[in-house]
Formats: sequence, C-alpha cells, structure tokens
Amino acid sequence: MGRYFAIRIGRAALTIVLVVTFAFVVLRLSGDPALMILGPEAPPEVLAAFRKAWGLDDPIWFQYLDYFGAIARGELGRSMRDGRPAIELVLERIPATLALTLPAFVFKVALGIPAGIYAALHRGSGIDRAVMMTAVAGFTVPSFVLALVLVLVFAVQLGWLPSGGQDSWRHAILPIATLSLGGAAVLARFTRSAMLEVLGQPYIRTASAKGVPWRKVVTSHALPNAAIPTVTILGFMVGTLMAGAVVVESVFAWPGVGRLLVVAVANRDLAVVQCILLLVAMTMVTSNLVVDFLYGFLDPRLRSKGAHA
Amino acid sequence: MTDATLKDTKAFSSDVDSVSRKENASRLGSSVRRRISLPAIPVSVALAISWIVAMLVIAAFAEKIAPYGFTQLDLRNRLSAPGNAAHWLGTDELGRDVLSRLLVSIRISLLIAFGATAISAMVGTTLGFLAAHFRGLVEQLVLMLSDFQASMPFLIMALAVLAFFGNSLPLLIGLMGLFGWERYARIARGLAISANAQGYAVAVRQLGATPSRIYLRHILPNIASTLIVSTTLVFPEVILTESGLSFLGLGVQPPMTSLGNMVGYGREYLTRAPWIMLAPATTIVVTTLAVSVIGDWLRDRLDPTLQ
Amino acid sequence: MPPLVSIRDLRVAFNGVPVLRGVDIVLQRGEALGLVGESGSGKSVTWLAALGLLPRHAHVTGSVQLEGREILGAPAAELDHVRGGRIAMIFQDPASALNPVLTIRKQLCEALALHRDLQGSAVKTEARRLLELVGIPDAARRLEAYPHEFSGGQIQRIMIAMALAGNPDLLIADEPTTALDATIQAQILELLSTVRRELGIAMVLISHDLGVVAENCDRVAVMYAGRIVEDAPSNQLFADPVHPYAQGLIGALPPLDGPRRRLTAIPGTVPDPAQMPSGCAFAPRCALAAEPCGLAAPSLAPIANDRSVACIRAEASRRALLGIAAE
Amino acid sequence: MSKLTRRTILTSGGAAAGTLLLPRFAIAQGDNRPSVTIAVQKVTNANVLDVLREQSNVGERVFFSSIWEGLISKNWRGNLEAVPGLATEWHRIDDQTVEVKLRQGVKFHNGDELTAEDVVFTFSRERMFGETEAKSRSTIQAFEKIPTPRPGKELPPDVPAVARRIWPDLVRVDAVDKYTVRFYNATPDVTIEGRLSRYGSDIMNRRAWEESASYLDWARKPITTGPYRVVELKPDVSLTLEAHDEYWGGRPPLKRIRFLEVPEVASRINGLLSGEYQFACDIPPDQIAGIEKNAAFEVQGGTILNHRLTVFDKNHAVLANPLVRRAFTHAIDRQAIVDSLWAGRTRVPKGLQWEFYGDMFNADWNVPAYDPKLAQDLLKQAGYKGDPIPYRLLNNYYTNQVATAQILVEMWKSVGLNVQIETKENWSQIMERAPTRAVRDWSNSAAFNDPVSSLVAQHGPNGQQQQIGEWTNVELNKLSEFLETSTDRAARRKAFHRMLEIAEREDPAYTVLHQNATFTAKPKSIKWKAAPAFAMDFRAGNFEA
Repeated sequence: MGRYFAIRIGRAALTIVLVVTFAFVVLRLSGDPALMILGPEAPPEVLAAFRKAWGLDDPIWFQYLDYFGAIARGELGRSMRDGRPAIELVLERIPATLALTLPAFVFKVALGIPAGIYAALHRGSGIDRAVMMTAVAGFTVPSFVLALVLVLVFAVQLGWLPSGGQDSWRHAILPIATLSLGGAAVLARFTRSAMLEVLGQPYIRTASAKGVPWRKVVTSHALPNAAIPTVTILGFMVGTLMAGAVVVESVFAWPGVGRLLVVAVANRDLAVVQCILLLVAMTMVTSNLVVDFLYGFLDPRLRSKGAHA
Repeated sequence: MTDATLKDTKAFSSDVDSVSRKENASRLGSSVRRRISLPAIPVSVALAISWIVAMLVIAAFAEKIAPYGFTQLDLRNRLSAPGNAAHWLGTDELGRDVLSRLLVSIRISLLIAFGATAISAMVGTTLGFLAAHFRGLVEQLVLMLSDFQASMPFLIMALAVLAFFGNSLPLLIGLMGLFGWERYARIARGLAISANAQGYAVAVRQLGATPSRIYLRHILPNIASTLIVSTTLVFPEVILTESGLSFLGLGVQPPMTSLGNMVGYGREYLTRAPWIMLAPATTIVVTTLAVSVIGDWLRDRLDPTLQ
Repeated sequence: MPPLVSIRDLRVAFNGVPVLRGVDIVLQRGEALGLVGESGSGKSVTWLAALGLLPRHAHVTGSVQLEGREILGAPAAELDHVRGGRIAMIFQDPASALNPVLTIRKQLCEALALHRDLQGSAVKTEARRLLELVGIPDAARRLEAYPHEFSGGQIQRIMIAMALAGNPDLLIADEPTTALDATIQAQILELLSTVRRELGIAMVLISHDLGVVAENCDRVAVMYAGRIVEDAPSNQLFADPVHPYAQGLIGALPPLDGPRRRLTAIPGTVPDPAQMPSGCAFAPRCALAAEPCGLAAPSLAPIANDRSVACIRAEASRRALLGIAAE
Repeated sequence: MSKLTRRTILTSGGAAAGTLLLPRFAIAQGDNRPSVTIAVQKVTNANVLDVLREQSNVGERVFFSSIWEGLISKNWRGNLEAVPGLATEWHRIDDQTVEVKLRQGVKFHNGDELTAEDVVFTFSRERMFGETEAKSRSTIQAFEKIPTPRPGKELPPDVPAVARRIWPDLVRVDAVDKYTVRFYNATPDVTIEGRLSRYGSDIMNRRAWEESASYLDWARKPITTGPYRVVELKPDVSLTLEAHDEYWGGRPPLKRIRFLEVPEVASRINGLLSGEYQFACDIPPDQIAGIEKNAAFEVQGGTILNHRLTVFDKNHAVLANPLVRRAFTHAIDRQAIVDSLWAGRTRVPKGLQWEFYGDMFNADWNVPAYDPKLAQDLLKQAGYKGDPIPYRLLNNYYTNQVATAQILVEMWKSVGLNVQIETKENWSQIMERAPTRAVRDWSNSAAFNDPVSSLVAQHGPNGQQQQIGEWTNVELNKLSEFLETSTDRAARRKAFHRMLEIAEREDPAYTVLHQNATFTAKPKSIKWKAAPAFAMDFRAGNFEA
C-alpha cells in the first residue's frame, strides 16, 4: 500500500510539473504580456521598458529555469499587472469561488443522485422519462444561456433576486442555481446508468432469491456497487471546484478564481495563471487520490489490487 | 470438459466459439436470443433516428439547400424577425439569413461533435486498454496523461491550439477530441482490468488468442454499454464546450459558423432578437436528446445483463 | 397432501414476445427433478417467474402453488419469505453471483437473519457451520473474505451454503456447474446430492448437460421453446425417449462405453420466439413431422403412469426409435 | 454597500421592467445625497489608479473628473476644449517656458492644501521620470535604454517610459512661489499647454506619496484633489469612491460611487433594468433600441477622441503597391457601417484628426470617398489577380469589431479584393512580423489637442506602426520631425495637411473607418449628461436624481 501511494504521489508531482511546463510554454510563446497589459496603443519604448523589467527579453529556457528556480525557493512570482504576489491575488479569490461551487456541489449531489436512483428503480416509467428528459435538457442548455434566462426571469421580471455582484447571500442564489442544474442533470444521468448496470447484475438476483426485501436489496446491495462509478464522476466534479465556474462568474459578475484565470490568461500574466493551475492541478490530483482511496474503501477487489499496482 | 456433455455438439453450437460460450454461456445465450428476437423499435427511438438522419442530410447538403450564402450580408435588413417570406428564421445582426447560417452551422457542429467524439473514444479506449494490458510504466504514463488532461483547464488547451496553429477546423476537431478522452481511458482501463480478472478473458487468453483479439472481440463488447453511455454524454458536451469556447472567443471563428458560435454571439441579442440564439439552441437540445435516446436504447440492446 | 410445488400453465412474455408458453410441473417433497433443454428454452425463466424474480416488463400468467398456496402475484412480504426460506436458488456464473463489495459473512448472515430466528453470535456460529458443511476449509477466517478471494468452485459451495441457510424445502440449482472445471463440477454435484439426501430437500437441477441430470435426478423434464415436451423418470427417458426432440438429445449423446459412433445431430436451429411456428414448435426440425403437426401445438399428455409427452406423433416416434417400421 | 443594494432591490422588488420604480438611494446620518453603482465592463486594466500606469479608456472613465485633476482641464460638459483646472491661468515666458498660476484653496483628500511643492513633486524624477533624461529634441527614440527604476519606492518600469513619452523634453519644473510654477522645456514646443492638459499630467499630493509604504499602496489609493476620494479598489472587481466634501469645485452631489466590474453586456443591462445599477456603461449600439423601448430608461453618450482604423502592412507582397491599398480605402462604405452597426450614433470623421485641434484641424480634409468603381479601376491598374490577402482579426477587442470586419470583407470582396479573416487571440499575434501580415484593426486616440499626439505619435518614425515595421515613408518622417519642433503655426498646419495626404491617400498607412463611441444607459429620472469621452463627470451641477 505504501509503495502504491508513493507511486501515486510521484505521478501527481510529475503531472503538476507537466501542467506548469505546458502552461509556461503556451503562455510565453503565444503572446507578449507587455502588449496585452499596456494595450495596442502603448508606445514602443514603454513596452520595451516593461519587457526588460519582467525579463521577457531573456531566452525562453532561461525564463523557464528562472521560474522553476523561484518555485523551488517557494516564490510563486508576482502579477505583471500590479506587481502584487500572485498567490495573494489567487488566495483572495478562492473564498468567492468556493462560495458558489461548494453549495452547487452539494445541490448537484442532493438533486442528481436521488433523481438518478429513482429513475433507475422506475425504469421506463413516466417519471423516469421525465427525469431523463429534464436531465438531457439540463445539461444541453449552455450555462450562459441558462444563467441569462434565470436572470431575466428572477431578477428583471420578478425582481426577486439580484442579477449580479457579490454583496450578500442572495446574490449567490442564481449563480448556484445555474451551476447546480447542469451538474445535477449530468449526475442524474450518470447515476441512473450506473444503477441500471448494477441492478442487472446476477448478485442482485441472488439477493432477491434469498428473500432480501427489495428495499434492502437496493440499499445494501445495489447502492454500494453503484457508488463505485459514481465516485469517479464526483471526483471529477470536485476537481473542477476551483476554476470550473468561468462562465457563471462572468455572467453574474462574481469575482472568483475562474474569472481571474480568464483575465490572467488574456493578459499572459504568467505567475497568476501558474498559481491557479497549481491550485487546480493539486485539487484534481488530491481528488483523484481521494477517489482512489474511496475505491479501495468501496470496492474490495481494488483493495488487494492496489497493493501491487 | 467431459465428453458426456451436450453442449459441445453441433446441436447446441451457435456461431459463437465454444470456449467463450462456456465461460460466458448465459450472457451469450441471452445475446443470441436478443439477436434473434429483434424487439420493435420504439417510437421515440425511431423519431430520434430520423432526427439524426435529417441532421446528417442537412449537414451533407447544407450549402445546396441554404436559401442564401451564409456570409451574405444585408445591412438594410438587420435583425428582422422570423416568419417573413424572405427569411423564414429571420436575420442576424449583420442581416444574414439565420436559416442559411443554421444549416451550415449544423454541418460544422456535427463534424466537430462526431469527429471529436470518435477521436476521444478511440484514443481514450485504446490508451485505457494499453494501460490495462501492460500495467507498470505504460499504465502510469497513461494515468499521468489523464491527470494532466483533467488538471489543465480546457481554456489553456484551446488557447494553445488557437495561438500556435491558427484556427483551422481540423485542429479544432482534434482539440475537442482531446476533450474527454481521459474519461474513456479511465473507464476502459478499469473495466478491462476487472474483465481481465474475470474468468472468460483468462480462458480466452489460455487458448492463445492474441491480445488485440481479446480486447476487441471479448472485452470491448462486454464494456460497450458503459462506453456508449459515455459517448452519449460526451457528444453533447463537445457541442457545449464548443459553445463555451465561443463564449470566450476561442471557438469556431468568423466567418465560419457553428451552433455554439451562433449561441455564443447571439447571447447579446437574447432580449432584442432571440431568434438568432433560439434556433441553434433548440437544434442543440433536440440533437442531444436524440443522441441520448438512441444511446439509451443501444445500451439496453447491447447490455447482456439486462433481459 | 398437496405436492410441494405445482406449476400450471405458466406463461411469460417479454415485451409481448412469449418465451414460456404454458408450463406444467408438479414436484413432490424430496424429489429431484432435472430440467433440460437448450439455452433459451425457458428452463431458468420458469423458476425465475415462479419466484417473481423476472424484471418488471415480463408479463407472467398462470399458477404457481407452494403446498397449495398460490405464490404467483403474492404480496412482496410473503414472497420474500418463500424465497430463500422455502425455495432457495443457486445460479451459474459464480463470479458475479455474489455481491463483490460485501464479505461472505455479511451475505451469509443476511440469509440467516432473514429466515432463521438466530441472534448475535449464534448467527456467526451457524454461518461457520454452513461453510464447513459445504467444505470450505478454515471457515472462521474465510467468513471475512470477499467473493473475489475465492475460486469459482468455492463460490458455488458458498452459494449452496447460502441456499441452505434458510432451511428450504426446495433447492433450485440453475446450471450450477456450467462455468466450472470438470473436476470441480463433479465435486459440486456430489455436494449437492449429499446435502439433498441428508437434509431431505427437493431439488430442481437445471442443466443442458444430460449426463449430469441422469446421474443426479429421479425425474427429467425436457423443455423446448418454452414448453415441456417430455416428462419422464430418468432411467426411462434415457432408455426410451419418446419425443423426437428428446430422441435428438439422447442421440447426440456419445455413449459412455461401447464403440464410438457417429453422433446424430438435430438439424436446424431453435425458432425465434417472436416468430413461432403455428403448430408444434419442433416441427420444422422434426424428421417425423407430418401435416397435422403444423396445425396445433400438442399438449403434454400422459403416455404412462409416470410419464407424459407433448407430441402427436409420439407412437410413431417411439417405433422409429426402436427400429420398427411405421406401418 | 451591501445595505444599499439590498434596499434598492427591495424597492424594485416585484416591479416589472416596464414600471420600474425610481431607484432610491442609501440615506446616511444627515447626508441625504444619493449613492450610485455603475456597471462597467472593466474597472482598470492595470489594477492601480495611477494615471501614468493606467493609460486606457477605462482608466479615463474612473479617473476624470472624479479622482484626478490636471492644471489645465478639459471641458467635459462641452467639447473637451481646455479650461482652467488646478491652474487659474497660464502664459508663455518663451517658446520653451510656460508659467502657471495655481488655484488657491484647493484641498487634497487628506486635507492638505495644494501648493507649488505638490506640482513640482508631481513632475519629479521620484514620481515621474526615474533616471530618464530630457532629450533636447522632440520625442525620445523608441527603444532607447530606459534605466531600471531605483529600488526603494520603486516605480513600475513603464512609468518613467510613459512619462517621457508625455514629456520628452521637460527639463525641470520650478516653484516660483507658493502658487506659481514654471515648466522648462529643452526645446521650443507649442504643445506644452496641450501636454499639461493631457492624461498623465495630473497633480498628486506629495505627503501622501511619502507616507505610503510602497508604490502599490499609493497607487491603489492615490491622494489627489478630485471631488471623490478612493475608499477601496478591489482589483478586477470594484472601485468605491466617496465624496470629498472640501472639493474646490463645490460639494459633490453623490455620497458614494461604486464602479462594479460586470463583464457581460446582458448582465449590465439586466442589472440596470432591475434597479441594482444606476448606470450601465459600455453598451453596444445594437442594445440601445432595446433599452430605450422601456420608457423609464435612456442611453447617453456618443463619440470619443478615438478613431477606428484599418491598418496596412506595405511590405506585404500584394499591398506593396499603393494602388491596392487605395482600392481598399475606396471600397468601404463607411456611412453604411455607421448607420447599421452604430445606429447612426457615431460618424465618419475627417481623417485622423479631431475638431478640438483648433487651428490645426483641416476642415477641408476627408476620408477617401466610397467609390467601388474607382476601387476596381485601381485594382486593374495594379494588376491584382485575386491573391488572398490575410486580415488578422481580434475577437471584439473593439466594439463591433468582428461584425465590422465581416462587413469590410464583403465590401472588399464586391470590388474584387480577396480578403481572408484570420482570427488571432492577442495583439502580439496580430502584430507579429511575417509575410502573412497585411491588414489589421487598430484605433488611435488623441491625447491632447495637436496631431503630434496622434498621427505623429502613432504613425510617425517612433510610432508603433513604423516600429513594428508595417509602414514607413521618408517624407512623412521628415514632416513628423518638423511638426514636433517647429513653432511656426501656419507652417505646422500645412505640414500636417501634407502628412494626411501621404498617410491616407498617396501611400496609405491606414484608413479611418469611423469615430469610436461609447454609450451609457441610465434611468431617465437621473439627470446627468455624458461627456464626449469615456470620462464620467459627477461634479456638482452634473447630477440630480
């Protein structure tokens, strides 16, 4: 088990290095931060001064080594826009993002999983069809369309809720609703399909055949098995908690990490982008580790396999 | 195998080879039964199939059936409402015929969605199988790539492609193909590992079947249902992601058009000229619905565990 | 005293396609019945239907009585009591028949808790006893193991232990050895026979392996396309099959001793349930088919005290088998 | 602020868009002035409030006239002509020296009185120029070495560079007495007053600078003389200002102003309609009709000191022939673009110049006429065979950019020009030197009332177009030099006319499409007048609710 986790952590570290390197190359080679931060009308000598100050004239490999050297010393760099430490910029955005994505995650799970289970247990019924139609519609409507429609109805027409901004908990309702609906739909569909898969397995028949009441067959035989694939998709969802709300943050003027990422990428503000990527990659890698751990917990077959993987 | 069994005689042999039949008799038995007893195609599935066929036909002949050139402007006739004789679905912010643009968009979007889904399914499944087969270093490499893919915001990937290679359609398809492959890889790997551990694959291997034959003929059919469901999830996601990219200005670029692009640019006109966005958005929803209906139906047909 | 189980005119249709087309079976206490037929002939479906284990979309009609009490369509609670408690089932494909995420102890004790009035440590003791009974060594430790840690044969033993947990009157073994190696097959069959005899329970052995059935059962019912076509004591059926299909099956069986001879195969394939021939389902493949065979499906009719057959050409077929000229 | 917003929501709760109640504003103890929230696409680009760091249109909106003031101001309620600001009068000592009399009794946000000392410090090395030197010639050369700012309260590297671009020849600023200062230039220059009025020459408080721990601390909360003082800048989120009651121009009419970053157009409009925002800025022209359908709202605004251009690379194989570039300029029906995409709410200007140039404005000059026939002839003369000409395009960096580009491509196509759009993601990709660089978009602003700030600054020898190697012209370069150094106003005017002929007709470097415009939506119940600029004037007399 120890060796298994050593491999996992080594892989995670390599993944993060890969992410950071890839982003470095892409961002450095695809655009000049000076021009993007100072604008297309900035005089040439102003651009030159900016480039020089930030070392943008140095050879790319030099900049790369420099960057990793700094990371090794625990410095994550500064934003080229206002010179503030990048980590500071990112950290001050995290609470805002989590204020949307965490409740949304809870709602997705609370809505999607029961709906999926219910639909699977009543396969082919009217309710099943209705749930699945809603689910398909739910994840096909682009989130910005859904967001705009919610705003038109609940903010502009009914005046019940604010249309954007971050001043109170009421401002969070529509963004959370937007995020939850699409995600719940995906989760419902996935859960239903996982549940159907499990319900068709011979061991479910075995359980019924030995006289286990149906309710108990579902709760103690089907659900633990259906949880295994569902945990995978939940892991993905956890991984996107950090920067997965770009569109919703834009529509609702919500100052989260996603919006910061878009702005930072547009400005080629490398240090900030890398900070966010590190955060996202670490969340993703951690959630993968947790998922693996949960697999072991949920699926005894993998528990023994993990030891020699 | 005792000689005194009936099952190896011709009387009971079917077109399936007897070894896997032995290991998997009931599954194959029921699938044989299924092949024999084709249940009638339900109405919803028939409707879904006809919709997809219609979309394919439109995609094939988009420019022939479009009443106008899709870039043809008419600045004096901007944002005209649908339902007039000249423009059934109205015109957009440049006075272009929304119907003509919709038809061409269907072609582009289907191309992207089918192309990308196929690429991600093939790449993902292959890598998943490779990981499951070789284990060790190969597996770690595949898993690392998949971690990388999952950790890298798609925005950056899209940016990389747009920045380095310009915005050509094949590249965009390739890019979208990269989207979601890791999910297939994980599913394929997981399922292949557990299938490998199950009796039938072991037995087939002992009989000397080549690995590719084992994966393609024996493991793939057994995990097909899960993969198909994933496909029906990835397909709409590709269309949606493309529209999300259009939202950020990184998707299909003008003068080219796509469903996502129409929705992305049309969002500013949601109150002023909703028809610009409504037609493509409806197309996306209905097409996805059709894909899901067909996917569910196929899943049930292919899934040997459901009777 | 009513028979243990009495099934009358049991019919099952999936999505309007009939797969069981009127099955009648009577089973006495302690009796061992073999049910043979090709895949898809309805052997398993008969018992799954009887116990209400078919999916929702299966349409089931007819009558299934347990000691005179109708159980078809009985309330869920009553059915749950019958399943495992009165009638236990074991299945083929041991790899997937046990829940992979639960320990053997959990799955075994679940059955014990449901059907036996056992409390606390008694449950575990009984579970251990059952495992030992079916021949799992080191039972106490193995109780905590998961299904994937056992071999196929061991799983089937555990399945038998689980089936016995409820002290049933009838054990239905649905192709219990199909997925096992030959040596293991023999051991499992041996085990089944032993427990059946020692505990005095009735058994239905579903198989397409005539040899297995011949050795282990008192009586054999041959199924074809959703019907029983011949029902006879084992020795009589093997010595003297009447239905042309049964003859085909026996004819395809290589003799255990004696010179090797060419096996006779039954030409053709099983008909599509959705497109059943109007008369006898076997007629298209039957060498003896005559014009009336296509008119109406023959019903199971007694030809002797303890055997019946569903064939209007039964006499002719018997003579054909015995080598006597038809006329 | 959250209290305010909540209350605003409550008052508008249940009101349908058509019958929206008047926005009610927060009322504090004894202070019954309203507060407003202004939804903008971007608060600042550089995340600081330094006029030398944030040199953008969006910066102009939050800076002027609320925070920063110069010695000479622009008339924001008129036509941007020069008016007394922190200076009450100014006059020439000679061609190189201007003396300025400061307004007395001006109070900074920290209570200090404005004195000559603050003005001198504003134009000091420490604040502005770092180690750069006045060059004794007109503009500094692009790419000359700008020394790295010294450590300590370090200036961002671009600040001295920007400062020298604004004041290339400023040798020193002297305090004559407490309320009088003199500006000494190294060379004769007719534009000193213009430079005093431009974006970047605004006055700051010396003590506040010295008390700040770092440049960033200061730049996020600069102490200036404007009617509103900075409460808080949340980068990329919001900027909150509050009234500076000792403002020399009278008590500000608003208690608080909050600029809120709302990137989506639809969200800005929705928030306006639902009463959360009192102003929604950066409204695309196509949305105007939709907003004004609602009788309670109106859209204000119009042209700004910025022209949209199409820029040519004369090194491109096809465009090397000026006839082809001329064909481009004559194939564009500029008025059609203004009428359709801009709802007629901007105009086609008279080339790259603005009326506020005063006597430097060439009223008889015009953009090339729309003449498809002529364009076709020119192409025939040029022997153009229909080779594809790439058009590098950004995704709506400018309002209506993509739509305009698609219209242009169709217009060019109709005269036989085969122009292919190539979408790029950022400016360096647009400007990248390559054989595929041919046509691109740009816009030019006028920082002050002289062509030196536009045509010379952008297309002259040190301008960006020449520096990135797109275009050059020997005669125009000589004229640029002349324009920068001459004090002969009549000769300068003639030289400028000749430059327009070269850059817009004979050897086109660019062609002007239309003047840019910006639009702001608000409830009609708020009496407020938009400036012909991004700047938003919230001083006494320009706001009433």
